[in-house]
Amino acid sequence: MTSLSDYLALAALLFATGVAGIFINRRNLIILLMCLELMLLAVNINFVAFSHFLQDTTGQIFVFFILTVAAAEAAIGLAILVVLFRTRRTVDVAQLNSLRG
Amino acid sequence: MTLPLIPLPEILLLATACGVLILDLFLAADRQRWMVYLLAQGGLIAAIASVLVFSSGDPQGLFSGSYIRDPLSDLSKIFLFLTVALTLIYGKDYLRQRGQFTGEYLALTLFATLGMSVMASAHGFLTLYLGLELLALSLYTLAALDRDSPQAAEAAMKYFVLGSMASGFLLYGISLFYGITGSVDFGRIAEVLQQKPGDPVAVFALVFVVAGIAFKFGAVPFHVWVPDLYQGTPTSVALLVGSAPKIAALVIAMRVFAGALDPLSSHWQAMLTLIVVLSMGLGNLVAIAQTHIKRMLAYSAMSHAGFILLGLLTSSAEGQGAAIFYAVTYALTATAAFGLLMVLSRQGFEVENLEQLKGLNDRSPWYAAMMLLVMFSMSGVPPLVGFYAKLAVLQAALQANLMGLALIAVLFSVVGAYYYLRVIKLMYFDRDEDSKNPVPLLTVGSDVRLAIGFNALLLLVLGISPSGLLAYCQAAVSL
Amino acid sequence: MTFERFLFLVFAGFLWFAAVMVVTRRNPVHAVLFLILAFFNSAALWLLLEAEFLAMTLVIVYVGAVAVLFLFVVMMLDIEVVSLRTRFIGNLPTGLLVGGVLAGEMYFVAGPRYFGLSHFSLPKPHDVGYSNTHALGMALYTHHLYALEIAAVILLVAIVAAIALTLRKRPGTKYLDPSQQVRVKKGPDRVRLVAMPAEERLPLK
Amino acid sequence: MQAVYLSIVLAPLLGSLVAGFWGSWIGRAGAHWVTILGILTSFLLSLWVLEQFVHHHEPAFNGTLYTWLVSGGLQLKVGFLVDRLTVLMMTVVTFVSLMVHIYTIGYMAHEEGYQRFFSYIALFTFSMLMLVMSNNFLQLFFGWEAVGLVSYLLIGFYYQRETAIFANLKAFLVNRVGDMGFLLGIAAIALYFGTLDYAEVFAKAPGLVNLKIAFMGFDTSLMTLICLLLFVGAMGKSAQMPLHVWLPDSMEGPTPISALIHAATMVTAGIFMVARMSPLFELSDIALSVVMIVGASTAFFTGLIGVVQNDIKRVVAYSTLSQLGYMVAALGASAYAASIFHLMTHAFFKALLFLAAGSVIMAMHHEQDIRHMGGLKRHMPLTYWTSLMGSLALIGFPGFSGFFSKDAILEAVHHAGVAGSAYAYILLTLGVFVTALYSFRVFFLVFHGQGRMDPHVLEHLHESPQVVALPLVLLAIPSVILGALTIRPLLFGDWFQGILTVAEGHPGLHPLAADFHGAGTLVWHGLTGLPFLLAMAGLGVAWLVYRREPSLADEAMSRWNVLYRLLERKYGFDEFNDQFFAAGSRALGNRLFNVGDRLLIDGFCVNGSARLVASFAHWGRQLQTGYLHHYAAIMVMGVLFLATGYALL
Amino acid sequence: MISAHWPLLSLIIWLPIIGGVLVLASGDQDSRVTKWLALFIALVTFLMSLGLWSGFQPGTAAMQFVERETWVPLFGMTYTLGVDGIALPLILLTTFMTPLVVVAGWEIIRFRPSQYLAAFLVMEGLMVGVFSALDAMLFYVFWEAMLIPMFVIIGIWGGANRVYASIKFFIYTFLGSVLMLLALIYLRLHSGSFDILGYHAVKLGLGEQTWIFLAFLAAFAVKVPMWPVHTWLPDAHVEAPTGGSVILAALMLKVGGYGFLRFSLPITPDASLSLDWLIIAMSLIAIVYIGFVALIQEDMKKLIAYSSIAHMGFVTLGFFTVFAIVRHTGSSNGAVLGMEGGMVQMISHGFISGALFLCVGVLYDRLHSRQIRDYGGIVNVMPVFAALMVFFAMANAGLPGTSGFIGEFMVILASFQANGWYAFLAATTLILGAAYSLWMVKRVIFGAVKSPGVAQLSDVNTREFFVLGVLAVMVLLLGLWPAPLVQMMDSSIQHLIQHISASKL
Repeated sequence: MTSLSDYLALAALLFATGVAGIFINRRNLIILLMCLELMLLAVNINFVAFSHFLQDTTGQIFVFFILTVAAAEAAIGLAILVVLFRTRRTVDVAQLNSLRG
Repeated sequence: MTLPLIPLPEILLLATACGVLILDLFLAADRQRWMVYLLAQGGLIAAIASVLVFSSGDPQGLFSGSYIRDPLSDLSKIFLFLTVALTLIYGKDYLRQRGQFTGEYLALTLFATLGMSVMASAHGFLTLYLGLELLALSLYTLAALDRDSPQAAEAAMKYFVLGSMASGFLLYGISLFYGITGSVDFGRIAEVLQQKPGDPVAVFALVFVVAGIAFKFGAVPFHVWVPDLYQGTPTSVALLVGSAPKIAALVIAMRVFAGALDPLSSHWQAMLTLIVVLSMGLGNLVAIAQTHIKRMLAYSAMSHAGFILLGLLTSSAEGQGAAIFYAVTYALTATAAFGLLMVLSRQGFEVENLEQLKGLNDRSPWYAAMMLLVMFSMSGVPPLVGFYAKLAVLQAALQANLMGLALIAVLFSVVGAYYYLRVIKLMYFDRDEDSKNPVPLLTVGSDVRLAIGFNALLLLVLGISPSGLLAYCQAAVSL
Repeated sequence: MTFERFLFLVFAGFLWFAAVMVVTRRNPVHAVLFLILAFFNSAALWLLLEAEFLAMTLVIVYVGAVAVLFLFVVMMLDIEVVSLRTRFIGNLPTGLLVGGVLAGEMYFVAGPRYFGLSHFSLPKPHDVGYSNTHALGMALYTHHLYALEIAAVILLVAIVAAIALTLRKRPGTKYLDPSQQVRVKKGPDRVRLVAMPAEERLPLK
Repeated sequence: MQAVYLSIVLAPLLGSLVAGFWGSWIGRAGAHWVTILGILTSFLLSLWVLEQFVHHHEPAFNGTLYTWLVSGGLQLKVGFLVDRLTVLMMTVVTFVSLMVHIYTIGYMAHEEGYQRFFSYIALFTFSMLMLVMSNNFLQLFFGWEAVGLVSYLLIGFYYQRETAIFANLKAFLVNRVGDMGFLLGIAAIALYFGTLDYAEVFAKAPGLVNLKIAFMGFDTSLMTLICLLLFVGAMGKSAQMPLHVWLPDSMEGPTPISALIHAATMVTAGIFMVARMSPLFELSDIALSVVMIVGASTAFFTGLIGVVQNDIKRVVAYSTLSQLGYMVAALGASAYAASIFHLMTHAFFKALLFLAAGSVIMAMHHEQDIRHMGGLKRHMPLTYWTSLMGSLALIGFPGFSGFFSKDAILEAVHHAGVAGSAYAYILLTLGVFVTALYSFRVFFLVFHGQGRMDPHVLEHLHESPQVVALPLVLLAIPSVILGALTIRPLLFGDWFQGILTVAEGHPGLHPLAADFHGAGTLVWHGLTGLPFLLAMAGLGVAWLVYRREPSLADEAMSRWNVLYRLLERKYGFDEFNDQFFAAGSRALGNRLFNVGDRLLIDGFCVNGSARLVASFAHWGRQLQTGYLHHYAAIMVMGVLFLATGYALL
Repeated sequence: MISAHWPLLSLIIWLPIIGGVLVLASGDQDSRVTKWLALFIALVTFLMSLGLWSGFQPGTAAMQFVERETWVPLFGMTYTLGVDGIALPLILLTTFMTPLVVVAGWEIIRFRPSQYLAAFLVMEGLMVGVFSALDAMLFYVFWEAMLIPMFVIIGIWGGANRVYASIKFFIYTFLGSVLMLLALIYLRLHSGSFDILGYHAVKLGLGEQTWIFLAFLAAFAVKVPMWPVHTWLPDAHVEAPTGGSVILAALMLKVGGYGFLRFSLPITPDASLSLDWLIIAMSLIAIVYIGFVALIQEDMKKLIAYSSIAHMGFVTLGFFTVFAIVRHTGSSNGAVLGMEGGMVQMISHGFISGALFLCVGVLYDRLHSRQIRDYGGIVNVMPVFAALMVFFAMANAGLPGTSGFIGEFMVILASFQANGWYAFLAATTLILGAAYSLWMVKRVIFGAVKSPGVAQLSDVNTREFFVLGVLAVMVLLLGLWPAPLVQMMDSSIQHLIQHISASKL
């Protein structure tokens, strides 16, 4: 039987992977943006699982909105990425340190 | 009155934003931009008016309880809109000089305002999240709007990544709360949590919610985006990021912590304590080492966030009133500070390094005096309003027996006084020897000068007679 | 082990595998493709959780739009993969440690200790006539109307943002505007032929 | 009477103010006229008051002028106590002052700052009168300090001279050491008596005689403490060892003030004060003993220094020190009357000697070194004769006024019962020899023998003008005759009845009174007494060494080289003070400033904390690396920390 | 005749502040107008304060001229003003000194005279506010606001190292006052309002009192300043313009002393009792240690600044020996003497240090140096000035007949009642005070003309003579007849001592 905790554990693993990805990844901003998507996916799994086990639609509604927002977010993130690439000709995370201190 | 008209401020803002977008399409040239500008300002003023019209003492829920209108939301909306209106005034000439005074700028600012407004009225995690994201997405975009600036793009990118990460944390926390309470409504969550005191899952979820909200405040250790963003973006955007969202963030923090998560108060108090201490410490200390003025203001913002959260974590009505008073006055102060920076920036030339303020008193004593007021207000010297903000918070802290925190707060504010004084020192004590023939100041309209004067003097007036605003803030939270 | 359990393990395993690959790939194109794999597996898991509508939405919106958008950007920016092949191994231990600790803590809380079957028993499966979409629709357009409106605004912002940020009128670009072509009138707008000498005569020294 | 007393005090003040503030307006003559008029008024009124006391038995006046301050139950007032002691002092002070005023007209005739000088000496007279006429300790202290101030100003009168402005600073500071003790004494009185009024204090004193108190860790009798503290003040003002060092240096001032302030009046304020406090001093044998020993030591040892000095004024100054020592020793012997008597006679003959010395100095064009003088007898007969009278009075030649007073002192000390009286008697007796030696050494070197001055000076040698000569003559008269005239009432009569107290066990002047059969007899006895023989021996040695065989002086110098060097260096007091107190204070100040203020407080605490903050700031800045993955790491760490610390633990 | 119903205190506070803003607004186009306006305002304020004096009833310890308005009811803050015998002399001192400072800077300040004069006028109002506030927060607001004009005065018109000095000054004092702020808030939470007189009555445990006492100490000790938190003062003085130094020394230090009387002692009597050794030790160290330090200063202003610290040591010594006196003698008579001595010392020090700084200012305006070694033989070329300076130096050395004597005298007398050592150490000031004052006089005033620069100096002009002369008259007047001053404060001091003798435990 697949319990709620299984789903939650999976989500936790996925979330941690996404988070770890953000700071393991020092090469490519695009992959970084994908890591963010993974985090949100993990949260969504949480919500859907809860929704299922609680027999309550609110969780799914929430996921619906998260999906919407995440899509918008991805669009804006990629747009910023494009702007960044245009001005700096790179998406290397390690070169993104002109602002510091 | 008819209930559906309660969210009129949001409706007005949305309509105005859309109107701006549409009207902007039909504008032939940049010099007709004043029309959309006026439209935007009109929308904000109308929104303020609508808040005032519908304000009443009793809280009113709407949309199945996901929207709430209460004195707190009214108060915060008024000051949110006011701050944004000032932001628009200050940014107008500054951006126009840089060719960035576009319809999108105005529309996105209005959308951001709408987002804050939604936050202010949010009474459930869903609405809160959406409002937060509406604000955040608009701000990400605004930050990157200066498309030719590599710094702006970098700042926007960092802001975006970290912001998204923070909302990821927040969402994870929300999902756990949903899991244990089966609801995302604040009231329901509070009820359920009341039944499960000290639930470890709830406490764990709380960590993520705290992280997500602390990020909005720019509180340490979720502060990393603040200095880079302030430095990298145009001052107008830094102003928008640095002022009004603090109020909105405080409102959601109050609704979440003091409302929904009140049963966990001892836990979030403990967490906030750490965050408060770190914010005050790091913010005040590192600000000293800054040479870039906006970066300095960024670190100072952290320390102020620490004070706001200190008011909040007392979990008393006084403390919350103090926090909202602090947030409101800080927003006004920061607005004046950034506004002055914009006014002082010369044609094609940003005021960036502190050194550039040298000898300001010789060049323009009026602005120097205004900056003096702002700096003393930020450092909390009476009779400026910043003092009462600190006083209110400290008083609440002492009332809650948080002597240690209060002590740390005042000691760090002494440290903080140093870098504010440095600004005054540069303006008043130093002579500008380098520039024999300084670039003429940005030519700004009299409306800007008037607004700056009003804004800075307001700090003094509120400092001499803070009673009304204090009472208003206190009343807003006592319900 | 029931079949459902088997499916869960397969999809979950693939999901995590895909996620790890997303994180570790050097080539962003590969990463996007693994991301798509992750979305698919996730959608499958959601089907197991009786969230049919969302599963479909995930596939349509994410795989169909978002992932493709990623792919599009990766292609458009034409990033040199080789130059980015550095400084990976060094960060791995820290990343694994932090990620591991985070996952461990999350598992500690969200694991069977508080969310096992003893706490949350399996729900009864829905009736045949149950429509997940209908149920969501009912909730969405009644209780969550306000949220829906805001979501719409968010999408509007995304549109405005994407355009504002990326639409550029390069000053050097030459393009035709049919509306102006149509509007050309006789007279100054038209091409005129001007008589002029083919070569200018240079004065001889 | 109050109006009279007020006039006596205020007349010189008025003159001083007029000469001081409107000096340039009224001119030189105006200045000396207005001040002399003031002093003359005072003097004449004082004489009149004296006459009232002598012949009409005017009762003592004790009245309050105004209340200065009331605080904490302590009533501080300004008022006058005029009794026979006071009136004697008033007369002496105003007379000498008048003489000096007149003399100054001639002496300062060609000096800058003429008006200023008159203003100062008139102010001095005012202050001195306030001092002696006070009826309480506070006002006494006022006058005490005020005369010190004027002394300071007058020593530094030639402010361009480095030595003068060094001397005045030194004088003020050394006096301040005494004042500190004096003030503490007053504080003790205020505490235990609850009042500063003389009459009340004296009335309460016998009741407190057995009170033992702890002061600064010492258990002591209250009376001893008070008396010793007050006496410290007297030591400063009356230049007793070891606080005597300022007086020789004070000769940097113009000669008239050396006569007035540093010989006749101000320096005797300490004597006056102790005499006035006799009801207190009589209650403490220890204090009396200390007073006597200090006085006798001063009398002898400073006299010895006088023998080797070559500056004419300094010799006289050391002689003053020595004579003050006699007076103080007499106080210790409870012979207050003798002390006051000597004070009075000394005032006249010492003023005379100083003024005569001034006359010599004028003639010598401000040359003061006696080795460059000689044979002035021919040129300045009047100065010569008056000097001779002064010198004879000083060495106590029988018949001269100094004889009576000094003899009384010696006798009193001889009979005194307190500890140390034997020591004191020996020193004082030997002092007589020393006195004669240095007095006549100067006398012979200056007036007799060959002139050693340069020819230019020699050509212009002449007797001083009449304004200078007149005071010499007027002072010479009392120097000669006053002792014989007043010894009976002052020492053995009832003049000081009820003013100068002598306790039961103290012999004081009683043994002498028994033997007293009139001045004439005393002179007769004096001629056979040991002091006279010693004085004659001194005179003889002086004659032998400085008149007859000048080579002896050099021989003696080389034979007793150690002693000579010791005297030459004045026992090393000045070196010690310079090295230990002056340089030590500066070194301490430097150390406190550089180590305490700059290094520890400013450097370590203030700037150190600032540096600490700055280093924290820079360290904190390092956190903000600019790298997105570091930022992300910070945030995740934050979450992890909160989760671990607050949620899981 | 000024009516008793006038809000006289408010007028005295706000007239200079508003006047200062007017002066600021009048700008630097015509500096004559600015100066006369400033002088007029300062004089009117002084005249009004005389009205305060004439209407004052010395026989009672109660607050007089009380004004009470609501201000921030939410925090229990009221706009309450009032004076008693402790505050009145200090207010009079403030209003008296300000016109003199205005006159003293008449021709000297050429750089932005309007801002300069405005700063002083605002400062005056704020200081009167400090002395007359009966609401703790009102007090604090005035107290802190004072920092702003002073900071600006030092920073703009100061000498070479003015920035360091001004920031040090600000941070030092700010640090002290924020701790006080916490104490004030704490007290409010206990007493229910910010009413200072209410604070006096509130019961507190010894532990609480100790903390509150230390917090107050942090604020007041810095202002006084007491050793070891004194090092801002010499720096600030050296760098401040003459007028700034005068205000700083003559008036601003007094708010620290005032604070002890108004807050520390009456609010935390038991802590004061248990910690009086600390204050006494600090005071005595200030007197002796600082005396030695002053001795070796090469800079005239620094020397006077250090001497100020030493003299203020008498103030705190006088205030805090009360317990030891009562313990030792069993009567409060000596305590009254000591406390009144401290008060008198404050007033007198106001005149004397102000005058001495003005003297240095006179020299500085001519030769642009404050170094002692650059002077010498001033008396040859500036006889009138020399006379005045010698007079003030003597007053500084505590010569009887000048005001400098009274306070020291009273405090020494009082401290003798507590402990012989106290009196002995305090009395060393007779020597040290004379040593540093007169040694400076010797090197600066006396001697032969030191340099061509000195030879060209001209004597004081009428304006300078007037300012110094007025101060000289005050010093002398007070020295010869201090009874009215003491009488003015007597009831209040008696009452205060009665109050602090009763334990709050």
